[in-house]
Amino acid sequence: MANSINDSYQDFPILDQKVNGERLAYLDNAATAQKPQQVIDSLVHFYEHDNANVHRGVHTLAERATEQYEAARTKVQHFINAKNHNEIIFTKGCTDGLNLVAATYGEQNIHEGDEIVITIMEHHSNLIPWQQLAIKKHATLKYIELTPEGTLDMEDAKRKITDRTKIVSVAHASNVLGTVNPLKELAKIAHEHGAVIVGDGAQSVPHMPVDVQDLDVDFYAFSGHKMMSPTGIGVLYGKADLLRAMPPYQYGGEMINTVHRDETTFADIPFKFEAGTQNIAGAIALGTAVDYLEEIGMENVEKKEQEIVDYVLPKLEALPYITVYGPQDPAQHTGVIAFNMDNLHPHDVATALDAEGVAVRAGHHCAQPLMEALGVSATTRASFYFYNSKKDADQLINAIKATKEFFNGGTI
Amino acid sequence: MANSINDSYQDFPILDQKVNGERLAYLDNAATAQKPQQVIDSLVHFYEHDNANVHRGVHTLAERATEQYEAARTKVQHFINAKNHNEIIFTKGCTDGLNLVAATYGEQNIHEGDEIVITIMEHHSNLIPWQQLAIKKHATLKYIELTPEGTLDMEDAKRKITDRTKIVSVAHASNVLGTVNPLKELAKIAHEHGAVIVGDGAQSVPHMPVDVQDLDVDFYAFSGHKMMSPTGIGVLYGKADLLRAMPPYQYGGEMINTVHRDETTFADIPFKFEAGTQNIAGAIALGTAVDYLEEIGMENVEKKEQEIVDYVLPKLEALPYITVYGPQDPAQHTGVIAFNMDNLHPHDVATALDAEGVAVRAGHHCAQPLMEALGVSATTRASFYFYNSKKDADQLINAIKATKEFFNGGTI
Amino acid sequence: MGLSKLNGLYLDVILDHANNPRNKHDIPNATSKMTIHNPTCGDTINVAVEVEGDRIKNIGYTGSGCTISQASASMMTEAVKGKTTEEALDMAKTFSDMAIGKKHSEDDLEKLGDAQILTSIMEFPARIKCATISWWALQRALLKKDDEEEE
Amino acid sequence: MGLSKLNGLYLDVILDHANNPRNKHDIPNATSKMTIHNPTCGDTINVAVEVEGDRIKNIGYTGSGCTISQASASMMTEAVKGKTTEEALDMAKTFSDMAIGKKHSEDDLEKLGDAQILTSIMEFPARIKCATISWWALQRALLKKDDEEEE
Ligand SMILES: Cc1ncc(COP(=O)(O)O)c(C=O)c1O
Ligand SMILES: Cc1ncc(COP(=O)(O)O)c(C=O)c1O
Repeated sequence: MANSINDSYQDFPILDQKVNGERLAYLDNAATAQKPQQVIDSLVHFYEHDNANVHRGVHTLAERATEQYEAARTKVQHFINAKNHNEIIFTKGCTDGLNLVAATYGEQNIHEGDEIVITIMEHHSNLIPWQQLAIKKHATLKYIELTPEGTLDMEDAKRKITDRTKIVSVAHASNVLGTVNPLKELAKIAHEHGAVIVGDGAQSVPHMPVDVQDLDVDFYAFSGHKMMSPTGIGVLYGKADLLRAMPPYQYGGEMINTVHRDETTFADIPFKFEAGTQNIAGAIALGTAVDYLEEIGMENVEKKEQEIVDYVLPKLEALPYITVYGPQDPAQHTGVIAFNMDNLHPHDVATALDAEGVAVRAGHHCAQPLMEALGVSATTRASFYFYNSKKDADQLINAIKATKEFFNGGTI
Repeated sequence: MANSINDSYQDFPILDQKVNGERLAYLDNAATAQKPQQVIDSLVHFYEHDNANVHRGVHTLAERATEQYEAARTKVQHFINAKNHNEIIFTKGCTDGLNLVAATYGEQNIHEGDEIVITIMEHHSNLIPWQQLAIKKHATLKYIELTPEGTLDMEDAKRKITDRTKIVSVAHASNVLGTVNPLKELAKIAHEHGAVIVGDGAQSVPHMPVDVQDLDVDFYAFSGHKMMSPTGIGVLYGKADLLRAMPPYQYGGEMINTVHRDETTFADIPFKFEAGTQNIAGAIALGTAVDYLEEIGMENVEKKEQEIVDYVLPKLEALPYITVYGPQDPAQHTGVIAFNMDNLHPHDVATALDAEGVAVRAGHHCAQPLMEALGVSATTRASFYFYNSKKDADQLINAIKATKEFFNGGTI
Repeated sequence: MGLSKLNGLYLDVILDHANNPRNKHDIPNATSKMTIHNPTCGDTINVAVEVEGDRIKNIGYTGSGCTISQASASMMTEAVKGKTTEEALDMAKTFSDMAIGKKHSEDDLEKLGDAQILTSIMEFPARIKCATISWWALQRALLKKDDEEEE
Repeated sequence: MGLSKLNGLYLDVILDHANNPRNKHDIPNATSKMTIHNPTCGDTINVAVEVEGDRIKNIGYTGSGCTISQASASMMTEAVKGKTTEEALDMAKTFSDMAIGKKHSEDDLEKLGDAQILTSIMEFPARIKCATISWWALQRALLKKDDEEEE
């Protein structure tokens, strides 16, 4: 492992390459994070020494695999401070976890006339499941709106969450605006009205200390791949009593107690929600990523990202042709920065930045209702992780200036 | 790659180890297969050079990742001879794919009084989804029974599949009995009655040539991890017109066309069924496993496994204290062999074999109704793959003999 | 390399079409319309054609999008106006074939007029969709059955 | 190593209990019963206890399973018969703690009687469940509330 957080980029082999002849500045971390050597090695080690299916096996490899898989569960438990390891369900990713809650808890508890409250800044993965559930159940879907500063309007939250509200589901951190939502406060409001609260941790768990007991969320979902783990693994946290009362989501191997021709009894949590062969190696490698993050310390990850934002955001805002969305104050801004350049289309901006080695994303970022609310059809988004440096920030700023110059001939 | 199928074990680093001081004979391939160096390298290469999220990205890494991900889809398409690449949906595994069909096509098309027909040899993953659907919809679940020889009773199939039948779902190959079911014939019968047929390919796709158009199945699901790919990736094949008519399974990023506050339109297939970030590296590595299998040739895989069965099954059947389940004729038997040893419990057998370096599985193999039909509570199962050899077979036979001797003191 | 790589993409003629789009307006007497979304970026293109006999008498497009999609739409409308629907469909096929890397004869390419210049898009795989979306909308508009829903 | 590794597991006393199980029968006057499935293997264990005052007057088990689970159930019934429920729960805790690797005092272990020999199971992690399932059933039977469903 690197000596300090400032040379942590050395742990990431992919960062040491040129694209289009230029040094790679990977600033698409909100889409997916890169993987340190340790995580890659963890996968390789598993497949070269211990690969077997878990739980069902008596033989040595099966036992090793089972032990490592369950150890990963315990690591995740401690990482987000869940009360019990059986509250940690391995999923395919954040989307899978949110759909699980909507299709089980939601299906069971939402009835005609009930309300589901989300925010206008939700990612489609935390929006469409609730929207479709509301349509199906003749329930009402309500959106908490933004303040003019681009943060969540908590006054509006208090108006929207009522005694008819059964579920509140909110992104802990926005994947566009760079805001962190007051999830603990929202949980309190939701609970006062007898609703449960679901946290979408996709953009928070990788970037800041998260304590699900302190937040007092009922469910909390996130993805491994955004926190340096392999693709295809994620986590759903749920309070044990809620999980126990829910029907299973998928049916298959491992999640049963007994199966007869016409009836099945289901296993206890977490297994009830882990039907079929899981992403075993992915879960184990997620455990390795958790080890890596804990070694650095989540406070340090957060601090390092804040330093970069403090450095780059004012530079960006100083460019007269740049509009930054979300809070303008660096202290209120995570490493996710969405912006537009005059009337140049974000796709053209991203192609130009890529030519300069800078990887950013352009589009609606799976948040079309938010785009509508912001009055744009798309934005360019640069998103930083702790292994990025001021050098990456400088490269972004310089590439933006060069892009401006390149397109100056056209007035697009 | 190894020179011939007979030294293919050299491609599998995990096989070169001792457990409990003995050479490892890995005979738990029906649970999960081992991974060749090529597949492991494919994962490492992706994470060290090309890792990015797919589709949404304009930058170079995103483009590379997208291209490789879609190339993997095309490889799978050709591997099972689907008509179009958009009929290949990446899933988490076979269980995920079967649940998808039950929760979308099943949910939409099964009504009170309808019949769903499965077989008594189904894995829980192809049993409980249909059982629970039938319970929910007040439909009838019917089981096709076995012949005394341990094969599917086709006369019974013709009786059970009627004009009320809407869905027939059948394992292409059994994970316990080692039988291959006449899926093409069953598809014909199902279609004559206006039903769709779902094939569970978990134990067939890794082991024999499969042509979904020739079989004329409507849906077909299988897992990557049983065919040497990483855990957490699988495939659902579906005929395009059926897939198009089905509602989505999960909601989230990537599977949409437009999203508004109160309404969403969905993308075309296959994306409609791939919500959220998929197991990108897993899919790409599955493509590599397909390359590997095609290089060997599926006919050769099948032939090699048949050779091992021809060799080991008679030896096993010759032991007076061994009962083999399923067909006794090697020609009718895949590389999956379930057996019991007198009144020694399978768990004790598996522990003893493990002490001799032989990895087998003991239990109900996620097929409790089949166990009930066979009149046992559990069996021991040895399952071979093409990289196994007669040496592994000999080690199994010798370990069984030693186990018999070891427990001879007890009369258990 | 850097931005110089882009010189082959953002050619003067492309920038000209993007800045001064041709036929960017609705068609009052349209016989067929098609709206297509590019879900990658949220962009939308609406193509409206007025077919008389077997000939495209008038064509226009509206919508928003990047330089490439706007320029491509503009070039497309110029290229097919006055052509028979069959000719237009051939051109659309040539264009989308090129976009997936299939080769076509010089003759076929010539027929595309200005639009052939967008074959430079092949170097930028992530942007191919931007260039093809308007041709795709044209194709769908011309092939649309009367009872088909607009997307 | 091979099968010799198993000598520490399949000790004579264990094989004896498996072959000649003690208390393997139903209890007519049971005050509490509990059935537990081991979903790994499909095995089932039913434990029935007759508690009088605070003491386990009688205990029996039925069900099928492997050598280890049968021997463990047999040893468990011998170990707790005549003990107070509190003592029995303590013993169950000692046993299941050991199974997850927690240490206990020599004194605690002594109390388990024959059953302590099954601590050799720690070397065979895949079989720990087989050894603990009957202790777990005992625990659940003793702690069961009257209205709780049998599993
Ligand atoms: C016949 C059969 N069907 C379905 C499955 C389920 O596969 P998975 O656990 O990979 O989802 C298996 C494997 O266990 C199987 O053998
Ligand atoms: C806020 C937020 N929620 C949910 C998701 C969905 O995550 P995944 O695509 O890994 O399922 C994302 C990532 O795209 C996100 O940024």
